[in-house]
Amino acid sequence: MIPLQHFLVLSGVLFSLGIYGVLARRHAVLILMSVELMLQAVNINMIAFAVYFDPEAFVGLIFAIFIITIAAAEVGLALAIVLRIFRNRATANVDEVNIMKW
Amino acid sequence: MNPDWSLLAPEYILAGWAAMVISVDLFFGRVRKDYLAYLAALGALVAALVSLIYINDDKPFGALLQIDNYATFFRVFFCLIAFFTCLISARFVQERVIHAGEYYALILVTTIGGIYMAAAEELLTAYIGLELLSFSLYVLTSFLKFDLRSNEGGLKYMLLGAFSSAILLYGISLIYGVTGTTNFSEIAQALSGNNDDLRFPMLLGLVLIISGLGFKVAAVPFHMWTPDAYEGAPLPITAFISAISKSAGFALFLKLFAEGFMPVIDEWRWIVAGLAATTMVFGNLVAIQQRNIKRLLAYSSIGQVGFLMMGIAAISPDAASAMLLHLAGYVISNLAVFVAIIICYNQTGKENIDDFAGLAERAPFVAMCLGASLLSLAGMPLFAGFVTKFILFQAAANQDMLWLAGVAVLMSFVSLYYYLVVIKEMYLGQPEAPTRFPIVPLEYAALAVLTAGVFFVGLYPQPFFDATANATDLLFAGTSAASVSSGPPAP
Amino acid sequence: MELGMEQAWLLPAITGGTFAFLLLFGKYLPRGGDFLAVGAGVATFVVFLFILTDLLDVPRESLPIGKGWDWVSFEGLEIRLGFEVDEITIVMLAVVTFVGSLIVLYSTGYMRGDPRYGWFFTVLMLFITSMLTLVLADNLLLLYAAWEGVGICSFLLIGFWHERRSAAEAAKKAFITTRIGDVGLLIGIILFWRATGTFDISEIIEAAEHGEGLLGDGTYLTLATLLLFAGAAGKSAQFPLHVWLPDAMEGPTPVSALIHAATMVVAGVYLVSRMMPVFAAADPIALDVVTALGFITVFISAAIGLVQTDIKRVVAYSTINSLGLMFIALGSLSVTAAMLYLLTHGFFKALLFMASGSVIHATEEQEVSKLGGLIKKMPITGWTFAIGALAMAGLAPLSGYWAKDEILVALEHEQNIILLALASFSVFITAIYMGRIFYLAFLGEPRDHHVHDRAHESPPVMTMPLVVLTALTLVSGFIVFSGVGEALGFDGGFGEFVYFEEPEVFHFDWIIGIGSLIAVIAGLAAVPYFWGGTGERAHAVAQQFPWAYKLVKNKFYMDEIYQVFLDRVVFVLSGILAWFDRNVVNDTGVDGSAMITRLAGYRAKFVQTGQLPNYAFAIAFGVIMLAVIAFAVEF
Amino acid sequence: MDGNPILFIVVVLPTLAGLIMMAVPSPRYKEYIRWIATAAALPVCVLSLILFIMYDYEKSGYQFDMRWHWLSNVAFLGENGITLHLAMDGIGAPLVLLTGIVLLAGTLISWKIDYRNKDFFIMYFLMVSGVFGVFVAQDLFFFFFFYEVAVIPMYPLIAIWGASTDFGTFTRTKEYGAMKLMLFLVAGSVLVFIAIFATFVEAGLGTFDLQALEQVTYSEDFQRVFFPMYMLGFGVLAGMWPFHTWSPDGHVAAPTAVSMVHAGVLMKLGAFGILRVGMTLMPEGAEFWAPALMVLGTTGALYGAFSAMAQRDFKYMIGYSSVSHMGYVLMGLATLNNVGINGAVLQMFAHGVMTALMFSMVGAIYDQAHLRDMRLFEGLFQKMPRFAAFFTIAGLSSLGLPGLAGFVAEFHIFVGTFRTYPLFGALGIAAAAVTAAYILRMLAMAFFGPFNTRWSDLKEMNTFEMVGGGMLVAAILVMGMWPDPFLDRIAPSVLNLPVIS
Repeated sequence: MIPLQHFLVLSGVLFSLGIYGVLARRHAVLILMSVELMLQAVNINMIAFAVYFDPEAFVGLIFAIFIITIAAAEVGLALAIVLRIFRNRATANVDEVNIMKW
Repeated sequence: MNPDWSLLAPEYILAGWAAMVISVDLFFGRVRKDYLAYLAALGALVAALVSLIYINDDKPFGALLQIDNYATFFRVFFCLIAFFTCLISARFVQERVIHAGEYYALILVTTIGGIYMAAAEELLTAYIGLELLSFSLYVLTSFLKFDLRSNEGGLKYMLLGAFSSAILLYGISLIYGVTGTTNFSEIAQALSGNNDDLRFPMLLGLVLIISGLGFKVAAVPFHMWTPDAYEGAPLPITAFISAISKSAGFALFLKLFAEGFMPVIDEWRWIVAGLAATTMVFGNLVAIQQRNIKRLLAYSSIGQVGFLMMGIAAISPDAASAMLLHLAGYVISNLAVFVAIIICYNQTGKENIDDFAGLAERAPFVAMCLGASLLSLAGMPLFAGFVTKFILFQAAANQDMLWLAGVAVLMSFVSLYYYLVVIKEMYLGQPEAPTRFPIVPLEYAALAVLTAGVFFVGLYPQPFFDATANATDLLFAGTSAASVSSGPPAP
Repeated sequence: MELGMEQAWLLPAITGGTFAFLLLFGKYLPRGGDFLAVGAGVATFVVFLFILTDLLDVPRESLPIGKGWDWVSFEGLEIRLGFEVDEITIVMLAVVTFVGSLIVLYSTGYMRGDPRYGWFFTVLMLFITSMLTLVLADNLLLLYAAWEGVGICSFLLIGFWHERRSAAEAAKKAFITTRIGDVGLLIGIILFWRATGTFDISEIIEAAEHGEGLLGDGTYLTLATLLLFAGAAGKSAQFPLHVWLPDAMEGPTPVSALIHAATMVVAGVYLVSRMMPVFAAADPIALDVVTALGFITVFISAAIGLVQTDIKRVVAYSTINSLGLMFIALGSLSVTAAMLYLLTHGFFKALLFMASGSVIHATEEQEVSKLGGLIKKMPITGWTFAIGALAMAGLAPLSGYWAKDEILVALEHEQNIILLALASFSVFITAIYMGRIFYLAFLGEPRDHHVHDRAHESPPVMTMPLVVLTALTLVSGFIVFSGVGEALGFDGGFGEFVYFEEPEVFHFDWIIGIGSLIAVIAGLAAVPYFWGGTGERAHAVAQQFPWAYKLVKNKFYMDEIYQVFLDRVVFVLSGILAWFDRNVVNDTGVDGSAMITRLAGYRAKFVQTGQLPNYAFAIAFGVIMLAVIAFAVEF
Repeated sequence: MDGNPILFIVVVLPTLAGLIMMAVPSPRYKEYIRWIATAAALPVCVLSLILFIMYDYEKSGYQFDMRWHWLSNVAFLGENGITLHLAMDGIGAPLVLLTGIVLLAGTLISWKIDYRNKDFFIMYFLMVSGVFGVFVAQDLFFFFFFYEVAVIPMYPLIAIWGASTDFGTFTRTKEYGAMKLMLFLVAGSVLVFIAIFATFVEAGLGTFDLQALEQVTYSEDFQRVFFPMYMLGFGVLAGMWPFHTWSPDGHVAAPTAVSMVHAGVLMKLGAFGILRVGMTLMPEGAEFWAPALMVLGTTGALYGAFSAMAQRDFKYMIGYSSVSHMGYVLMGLATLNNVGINGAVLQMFAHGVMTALMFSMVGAIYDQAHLRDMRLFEGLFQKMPRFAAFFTIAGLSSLGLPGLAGFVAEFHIFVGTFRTYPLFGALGIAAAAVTAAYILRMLAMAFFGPFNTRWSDLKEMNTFEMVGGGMLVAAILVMGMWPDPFLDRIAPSVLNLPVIS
């Protein structure tokens, strides 16, 4: 069996990549994708923990399913808002969306 | 064992009422839009009344929710917030928003999310409640389709919310990994065992969870979305966010940390205390420089978050009930402020502080209520803020957090300045037009009720304090509460 | 009811009641209620006579006798409202009640027609009340209260014609200058209280004599004593606090006569006399200071008196001169001499003031350069003035001569010959300037005919007191003789009645007596020589020593020095403080801290860039910081 | 609620009057408002006098006790957690009387206020309620509650009805004065709040009741740390140097009645707080810090007097003289002996009435002349003799003339100070001499001298001002001549202070 550490490292890397994406990307959709990456990292964690520590109850698995569902909803919602922005301002670059500051 | 479905009656009512509001809007398109507001408000009120049935119950819903006084408190609390939000939205929505049905339905749905956050007994339910609340608020924030600010506020809120909930989830996953469970009390049991080798993931998990929840309650430096979302959102929604998002965040924060993480209190206490101090200092300082009333209130609410977080840093039955008391006082005052602002905004369409010049001439009653509520936020006596802050700070001081209480008092003093600036504009500024505002009975009534509440809490807080004390009674039952608090001292 | 020393409180009560009545209802009374004031004055004199009789009946050892009530009393502090009489008091009482009554009477003539006629008598009553309280007080605190009371009355009366800027300024100057002395007095009183726990004069004296407690500490006692003397020096216009008295002549003349000649200004002398045992118990330096200041005052005032041309001011300087002499006497432990001089001075100085007041009343002029030859027009005034002036100069057998003689004798006993010589020289100068002022005002040719034509004799209500006082000036000196004293019902001469430690039986010292008489006559003789005709000789002398003349003419520049001190030190200091307060404490300290807070907010708000990536970065940064804190706390 | 409700009535009556006024339609019935205000102030004043008289000084201690359990048996609060516990002792009695007198005088003098007079009186009465409350509150929470209730209305009162002044080299707007005053007073309370929290924790009784907290012996280190917080915190309100600048600027901006209450009564709250809370709870801390308090007090007395000498504006001069006189109060407190503290309490009353009188007189002239620069006035005695007489009496009391209130108080303070710190006593007396200098300068400048015909339109005070001022004059005279009734009440209560024994 693959040691738990491998999963954790993978998820940690994925999570960090996600964070990097959120920080580095300028396009709203790409940021959203990076967030998805972070959520997947969480899923990996959840499933790995569930399998290793909690084989009977599998709360982690259910959690993962919920996360996937919610992430999907989230993307839908976010895209709607991004679309609105794009419609109104012809850009989806987040650094150009800064009417409100200070 | 089948769960007792009857325990969720208020949520059914809210959800059903939301569906009804949408249907009414859909099928009776001609109906006046403000009727929808009253309808939704009625739903919230009914839910609040129904929630009262569960007073002094202590029943689990499966292993997911716990319907106890804590949940009941927040049910009533959130429903009333929704009630007032719906009421004060009436004119605003009628004049500036399309799709009124969805608007009110979303408010009701948000309330359900908030209630689940407060009632949750385990992390998954809490997370779902949190996302329910957040998603609805994202939509509501960007509800003004053609308003660039609304779009922008929604986008920022949404993206950052997603980012931070990912962080929160990662933290949850770590805690799950460390303890093997998501149930609060089981987490506590697992953590109270000696497990030194799991220190690192546990700490990381704690930090991530605090960060995620910190985002929800807008603690510095996770607060960045707050001013922009507040400014961008439709005014009643700003009021709603400031009230429900914070309260629900704190409901979860308090419950999770009191029930789940109590055994490792030494690990996170200083983190939260530091966060609290940073938050109150930053929020209040920046608020001084604001010119837009919504941004001002955003920063002032950040400052208030700092005070509330003291309650968590000084966690104990006393501090918890004091925190809820302050939360209630704060929300009432804040809602009153927003109602007054909405009344003005409906009249003038402006939201800068200088636009309030001469309000005392144009609408003396509104000015008086706004002044009273602002002073309440500043913590002046006769109003709610004084007694609630006093109790909260004292509770913190009781837990060896005198320094934090000191910072809080100082910052509370700083906050007085910017509230006074608003009052100064209202009473000393020259109105741009000498006309009086027309009296809108419903809005004035809402304002009067909330202001009366501000005075009531300020002058006779015993019933409120009893309620919050009852609500938090059971939180600490499972853990070794005695080790943290001395309880009420023997007379 | 037997009227005696125990009823001494009646004296201030009578005048105090009159004051209150006049204050409240005076304006509804005919003539502003002046008859009430006169009545009260006479009544006090009558009561005084009863008290005197009573005093003569009791053995000396039982003095002082009086009565008091608790005024303030709680654990830690007891203040009594007590009135008592002893032999020093009775002398003062004689002056106050007798001269006071005469002056009230005189004022009804002098003040006639003044728009604030009633107010004058009201304040006069308050003054007499305060003065009587001061004299009768059995404790230092009540004395201090009355002391300030007479001060404020003096302020009000000097500034009676407050429309005149100069009067207002003089009133202010008088009050503030004496107040400087009063700071010392109050500190001294409290120092005595600190040492003995009481304000009672007899008890303090006893404690000082036995050196009880802190008073056993010589330095402490001397310091406290000197501070008392500071108060006395302020009130009695001793150098360097004498500057207010000449200016005080801005007030109506009856005020000058009563307050600034007969009564208030001698309060300092009275205080020192009463506290003489304390002064004696203190380090000799205390009495040396008294003597030294007395001498300085005497010479300064005599020199200035020589060149003044305002008739009232000359009299004022002569008052300062006399006060100096009294302190010289006290410095030599001779209470007898001081009190005798005080008594006779009360008569002849009041006489001088009232006579010059009569002149001013008649001519509306007080510059001697415009007077002259008045004696023909105003014979009564002229002759009474002459007698007063001669008494002041010390011509035998007028009262002034005997009193001055006592002082010189005391000096000879206690001090050295140099001081005696100096004192005799001062007698000479006094004679010169007293002679001069009389000569210039009443003799010779009228200098201003306009004024001369206007002059007329004053009404009887004014001349009558002059005559009475003249009579007293003529005879009062004889009470030094045992025979006279016994005839009046006393134990003996004045020295056997009022004394410190040992009764002093009068015996005439021929050398001093004749010597001083020669000095007086020489001085008087010099007057026609220098000021006769147009006064060229005097001018010549002045031109011979221009710097000295200038110095004296400008009153030794004392006023200027004070003015510079005020302008350059006090006002500059207060200006600096006010500036400091506004700019440093307030604008920098207070507004500055507000500014820093606002600035912090201003800086911090730019964290909010409006850029979403920055927001996200903040969150990430926050997570990392929290993690760092968490691990730092943990490990 | 149990006990004697009379104190509660005194505290609440002014607010109640404010509520009644709220019901009067404002612009049309200004006259009614005035009458209601007077009708409310009069009974309150009479009640305060009755309280003063009825206070049984032979029994001494706290009297007219009243308790209402306000917040109890929740969280950390025990049986008496927070009670509306009102009681008055001999120290409070004269101060309550003072408040009553100043309230009535201020109401009468505000008779001519026309602009929004309803709002003015509502705020004014609210403030007075707070002041009364502080003097009788026996619960730390309510002490502070009332303290801030007294402070809040100051802002609108000054900012709306005040006056801005241009002094040539600098200006002071009413907004600035109001904001500074408000912030300063609340800033002072920051320290006090912290100290209260600490005291509650240290006592561990679960109650804020002062009389219960008094029974606790706090450790010496604790007292040394927290007494200065009380001292400085309350000191701000007492105009303690160097935290005094709010006071002159606030006065310059404030309307007459507010200046009267502010200088006359409000500043006393600070000194009263040091005495009632700081010194009562922490006698050892007080002992340790007394020299510092003495230095600050004496500095204030001298500094205030010298600063006053440089002022040309009536209100600035009185403002700084208040700083100076409050310095005496602090000196009296710092003596920690019976005589000095008695003197401090006496001085609170004496300064209260005389400064109120001075401000009311300045107001009387300012309302007509719209100027307060004393250089511009001359010979007012001829035009307005009564006005000038009142002003003079206040001034003479302030410079410590025997027979007037100021002397009695200052004398006690000096005597007390000499017992412990002779040098500072001497400095204090010197400050009194400086006071004489600037007061007389002012009198000579503005009231004496030839009459300046520029002011020939000025009228004598109106009846209301005369009655108001007359009451204050009477108070000055009574206390100056017959301080016994005051000392009878104050002295036993002072003797009970732990810091004395």
